[in-house]
Amino acid sequence: MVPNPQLGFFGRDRGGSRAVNFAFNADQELLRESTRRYLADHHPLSALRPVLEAPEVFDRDAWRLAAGLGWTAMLVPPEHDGGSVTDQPLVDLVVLGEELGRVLHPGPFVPTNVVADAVSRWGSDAQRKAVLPPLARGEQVAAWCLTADGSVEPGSCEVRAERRGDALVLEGVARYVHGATVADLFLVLARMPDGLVHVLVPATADGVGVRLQQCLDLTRRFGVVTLERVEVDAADVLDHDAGAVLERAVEVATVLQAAEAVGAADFLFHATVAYLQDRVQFGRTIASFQAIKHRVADLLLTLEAMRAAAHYAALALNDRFDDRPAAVSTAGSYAGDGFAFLCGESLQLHGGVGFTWEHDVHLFVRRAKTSQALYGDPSWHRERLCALAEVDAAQRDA
Amino acid sequence: MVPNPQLGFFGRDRGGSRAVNFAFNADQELLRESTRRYLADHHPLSALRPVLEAPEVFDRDAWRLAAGLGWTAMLVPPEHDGGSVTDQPLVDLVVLGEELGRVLHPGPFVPTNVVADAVSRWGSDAQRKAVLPPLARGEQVAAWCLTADGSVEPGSCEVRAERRGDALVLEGVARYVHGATVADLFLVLARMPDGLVHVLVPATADGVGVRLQQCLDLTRRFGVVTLERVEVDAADVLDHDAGAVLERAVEVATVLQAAEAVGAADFLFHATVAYLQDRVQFGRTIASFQAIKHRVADLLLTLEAMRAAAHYAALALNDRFDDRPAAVSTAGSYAGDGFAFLCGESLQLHGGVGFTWEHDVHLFVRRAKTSQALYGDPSWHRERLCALAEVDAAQRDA
Amino acid sequence: MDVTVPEIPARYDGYRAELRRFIVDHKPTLGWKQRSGLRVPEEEADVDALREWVRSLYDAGYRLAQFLLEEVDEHEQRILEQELGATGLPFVLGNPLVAGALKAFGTPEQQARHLPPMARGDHIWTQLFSEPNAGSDLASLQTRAELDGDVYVVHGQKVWSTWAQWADYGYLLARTEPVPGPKGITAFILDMHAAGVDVRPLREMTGTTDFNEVFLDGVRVPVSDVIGARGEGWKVANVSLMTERTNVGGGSTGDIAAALVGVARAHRRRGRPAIDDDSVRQAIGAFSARSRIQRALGYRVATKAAKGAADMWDAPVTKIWFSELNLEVAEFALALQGARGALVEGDPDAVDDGAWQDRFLYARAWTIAGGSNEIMRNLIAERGLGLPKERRGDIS
Amino acid sequence: MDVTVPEIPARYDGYRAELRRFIVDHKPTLGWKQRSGLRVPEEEADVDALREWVRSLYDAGYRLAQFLLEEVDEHEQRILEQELGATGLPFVLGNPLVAGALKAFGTPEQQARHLPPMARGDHIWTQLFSEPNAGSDLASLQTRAELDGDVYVVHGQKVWSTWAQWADYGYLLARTEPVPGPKGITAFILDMHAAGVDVRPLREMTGTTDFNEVFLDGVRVPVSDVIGARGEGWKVANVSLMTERTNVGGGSTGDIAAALVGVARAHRRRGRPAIDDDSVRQAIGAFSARSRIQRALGYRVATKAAKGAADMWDAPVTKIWFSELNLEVAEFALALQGARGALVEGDPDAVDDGAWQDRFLYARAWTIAGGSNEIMRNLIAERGLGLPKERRGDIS
Repeated sequence: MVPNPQLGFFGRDRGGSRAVNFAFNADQELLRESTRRYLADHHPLSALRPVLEAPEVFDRDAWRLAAGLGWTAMLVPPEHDGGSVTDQPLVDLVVLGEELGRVLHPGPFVPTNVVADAVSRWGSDAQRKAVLPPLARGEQVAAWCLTADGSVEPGSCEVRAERRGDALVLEGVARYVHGATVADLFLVLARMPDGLVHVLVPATADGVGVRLQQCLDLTRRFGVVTLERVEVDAADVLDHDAGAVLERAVEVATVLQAAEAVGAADFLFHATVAYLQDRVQFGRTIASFQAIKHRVADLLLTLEAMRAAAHYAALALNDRFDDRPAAVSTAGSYAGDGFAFLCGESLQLHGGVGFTWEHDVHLFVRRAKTSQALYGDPSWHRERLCALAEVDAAQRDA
Repeated sequence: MVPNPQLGFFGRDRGGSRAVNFAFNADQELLRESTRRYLADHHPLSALRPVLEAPEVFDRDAWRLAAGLGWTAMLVPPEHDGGSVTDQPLVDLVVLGEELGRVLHPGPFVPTNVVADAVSRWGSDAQRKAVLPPLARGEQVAAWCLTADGSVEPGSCEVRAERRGDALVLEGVARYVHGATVADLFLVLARMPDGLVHVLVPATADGVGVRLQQCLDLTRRFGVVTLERVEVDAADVLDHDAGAVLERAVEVATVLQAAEAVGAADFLFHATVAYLQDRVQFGRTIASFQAIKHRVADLLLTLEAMRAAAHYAALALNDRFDDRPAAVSTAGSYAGDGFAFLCGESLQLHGGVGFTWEHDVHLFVRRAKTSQALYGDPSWHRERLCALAEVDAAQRDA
Repeated sequence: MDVTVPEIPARYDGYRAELRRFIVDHKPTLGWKQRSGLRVPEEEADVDALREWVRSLYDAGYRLAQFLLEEVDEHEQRILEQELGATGLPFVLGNPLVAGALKAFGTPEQQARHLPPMARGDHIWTQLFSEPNAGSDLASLQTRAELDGDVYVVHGQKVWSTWAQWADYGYLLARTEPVPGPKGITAFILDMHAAGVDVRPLREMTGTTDFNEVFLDGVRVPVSDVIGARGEGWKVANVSLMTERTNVGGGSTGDIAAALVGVARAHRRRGRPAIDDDSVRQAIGAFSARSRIQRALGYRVATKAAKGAADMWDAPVTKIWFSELNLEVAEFALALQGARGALVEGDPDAVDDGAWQDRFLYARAWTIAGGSNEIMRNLIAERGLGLPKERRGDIS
Repeated sequence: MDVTVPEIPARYDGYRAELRRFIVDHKPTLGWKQRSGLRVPEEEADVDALREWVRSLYDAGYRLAQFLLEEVDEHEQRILEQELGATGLPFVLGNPLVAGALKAFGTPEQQARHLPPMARGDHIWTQLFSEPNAGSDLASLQTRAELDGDVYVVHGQKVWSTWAQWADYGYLLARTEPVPGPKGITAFILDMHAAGVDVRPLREMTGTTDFNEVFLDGVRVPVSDVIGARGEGWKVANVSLMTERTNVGGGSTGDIAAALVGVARAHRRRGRPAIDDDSVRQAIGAFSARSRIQRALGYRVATKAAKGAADMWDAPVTKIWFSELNLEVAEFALALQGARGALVEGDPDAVDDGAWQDRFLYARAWTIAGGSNEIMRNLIAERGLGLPKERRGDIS
């Protein structure tokens, strides 16, 4: 008994524990509370039921009202109508993401914030002035055209851009674009002869076509965006290294998606535990069966791990910690798989009732499976973690 | 309820089930019984206790007595003192392997049979006459010098052979050679300028050195065999395609090792269940806790799967089924991991008592971890299965 | 040890050729899309076309052994299964589990009255077993059948009844004695067209409607429609349940590895064909092993059954093995497809028109239904290995 | 949200430099091989050398907060932990869990009598908790302590006592009241040199001897050596047990991914460096994530504890997370090494002289000890989430 790794030969690596304050602050908790209340009143999961199979699930007016509370303003500077709750906008956004995740909110929270962030950081004055205020105020919606196969591999970018005088002509396709059908603005990754660029393309531009995709996820809408000889101004290009823009965008999206997964998983976990305590078989609640209890314990373990990973990633990304890339990919690899695991277990534990269309658990299953493939799937993040570990190993050897 | 895959749209692929007779026959069952009785009387696991840490664990006289009952004769033709119980010698050997596995028998059952098989199939008359009778009768022991890293990769063969007139000069090293310290004869994989060869090398040849390895497995002994300018007769080479010899040897070893794993796992499974039914905590046997019961169910599932895989592989190898390579690698990949999983779970379920040196469970854990790395580790077999699936896919497309 | 299927003698070539011609001539065209699992048509026209198809087979003498009392020619039966299986069409309508119950426990009259029309597709059957509060704990079912002269009057609610929306008869379990647990249960033949039977199709997470709720309100069942003896319904049902589990455990994953190779070739992972990724190859290798083990387990179980040496855990083991493998295969196939894995039936870019996605969603039918895998693990431990039983009740 | 460790001000540079010099001057040379986990020397000479080392630290003023009642300088304490941790030598001898119990429940005299010599290495402690029939079910312990005037007379048998073979004092749980369960338990300070104490070292599957059986035959313990009140031992012990689990959960796997990269580079898989195999890379990536999550979980748990918002499941969650990760890492490292993974300490070809193999074997100490992970899962579900408790007894 008592083999204590901390007092034995393992070095202890949380020597700073006395200085840890790894929790949301009071303002962020307030943000959580008010957001949860707002969503319960205006966007409960049940409100999506009638539109699950409708071509559109997004309500522009509702979005304007809600996003106006700051959902897409956190990463935008005050002079463009932005502003965050604390000086840790990405941490604030994680609070929002969790709450939106709990109700499987359909809105383009992730892509709009990704685009707002990119323009805030690297946009020209003109771009910032034109793009940011309506996004921050929720009046407009942005979508992110990444690749043709939904991966984050630059090699999968199938939009070509060519310069024609002051104009840029875009041709190609991007798929799995969340919010494509309602977006006012696209941030498009495109390939020029000399490298990648990010271009801002208004949805109204000639030659832009959008086709709704039939998706496993019934609570979001994705689309294929086709660009046929779409002409934009050369000034619509983001003037910054495309690799850096892409990395940042993927990292922001990963963290926000992880937050959404944590929120959804938290909701589903507690709903599942409540069901188990309610459902009686063999004259007992099924929560009283030890095999079920141990699986519930494993779900809590999964949830706690997802939460720790997502929160640390947000902090590391916001505060630019040295271990930021690894922290983000920890969340990206674990949260996606953890969420899917938890949903599958919840479905199984619900038994027959969970298998019905009317029960909500499949909406979570569908969301989880879809999210797993977006913004760098877990295997992409694990590969990144391994590459980072190689760097660590090299430094250790040096 | 009742979604029946057999009656739905899945084709049913065991259409021959009415003709299946997938069980050992009466002679093989008799062999099992007599072997089990013999081992219980002469080779109980407890007999190994005093020599667990001794440099040698093998008793040559005991081996001669026991192997003389046919343990190494099954793959040898009758004219060389061999003979099997049925016309399915590899199936007979699986019965033996399982029984030897139950007691974690230290003897070089696998390598001696591999060498006997290779010489029986591809040896010259002279080789067969010289080698087979003493092996079959248990008077001599053979070991198999495969590679320098214990893998089955030809690229890891570090014994070089050069022709000098009628002689062959061998130089190099092979490691993880089971029975090296007691072998009378080595089958050595060696690299000639024009390809691989298999050479029979007497342990007494000048320049042959053996060093005992310190191994996790306490119930077998492995050694490093060094060959320093060892000169053998060119007639000691097996005159057959070395790739085919190697493949056959790996397949025979894989099946026999899988059988040993099945036997050991079967013993440990039942011992574990008995312990759980005996041990009382919280006023109940721990076997009465449902979380434990479900884990026991998973162990049975693992055991049944290991058994089905090993038996089918033996049959497929013996009867030269079309799916022989995949059948063998199914056993090779699953039995190794399954055995290790079962041992780990058994250890955990035994709690503190299983952690003691005096309890036998660690002997199984050690055996399993060691076997996992030999004769093609599970990842090697999985890669082989994938390559075979690619061939299937190509045929299906054609 | 032998798993060789005896060769079908050449003299059966004619039988096979004739059957093939027959199939070409009679195979119906359906509006219904074929999906994984035992699925149910949504349109009456498709049901009628399927009835016609099954009837034509029966009338032409192509009859399934499971509905026949007489011995059949083994080779003809195998050819029949092979060729009909290859059509991808169902050749049994509804849930035929009652056939085994009638053969084992039914009266000669019941057999004569029900087996041929079932075989002919004239009678479609459903099962009326599960209830909203009796799923895993089937023995606690509450549907009552009260004797009133020479009829039983049935009140209650059933769920998870496959094909009930098209069924003519139901294989019903109801409580005839006012005692809790298995002792009071009786098995019945129920006329689904009788007064008081109300079928409400249930839509599943797959988006399809393969199951139903059935409300029974004063349905009158003649005493002659009891299967076996009054109060012996649990025995009757358990034979059927074990058959069902064995059937699920016999589900095919035969060429799953090759199918996954196909998916892996068609998709890229980190800039290369996924089939070149070792982690993908390792996973395909592992699935190949598991699907081959499934077949070998089937050989073992079939042999043991034939020798009368079956273990109580055989059916649960194969049921768990198949259903978890099937689920994980689907999950892996979706992961291989990357974002495309999120596209379903109807999207032009979906892989195989969403068949993998349907397989993923429907996979839970097999891990949950027919006794959930949790119940299977209990059965293995308690009834198979004799470990102490869970208590009923007492813990809230 | 903040996990920044406040920088140590420059004025402490002198303290650190001095400490480093001190370490160079006083670090003992041991015959004892360093292995994973809290291991115990086999030779008395090593124990003496370690005592000397701890004593010299104490006497020089390098003292650990866990043994002190007064406030300490936080920066000095961190430097102390960092620099002493880097030596790889233990700076606490035996099992110091009793320190927390004495601080929380001990009398001022007990604290004064025991804390300083424990800190100084003069007193080595062991714990006398588990019994052969009270492992997971610790509350069922049977060792009796019967009051006889002003001493308790103790009879019983303990097991899994770390360092007991070298210990001067034992932290004992024994039953003072003839009632079953936790109510009758009292915590004691036991003089290990007293008459009637018989220590028998227990060899573990690792081949090392890190635990002991302790037989207590009429050992006399003064009433003044009760910790806390009579009959409150369960409360005292539970604080210690939770500390222990938190400690295990705080075990370091910090640079595990880099270490695995090292192993993967040094070994080949199917003819290539293993690090080039995607399945290896995926596994290393996953281990990296899990070890980073372990650290983040530690931050969360520490923050919650500091805010008085700890959940009952915090310690069990981190204990499970660490111990299962640690085990799987070791298994994976062995697999990476191929056949070489089977070589242990003493073989010239063993990787890192068998450190990974020792880690693999010893890993079970953490999945089993300190409350097995099965008990941890019970605690999470029952005490953490409020699910119904397992019954004691009644099921055989």
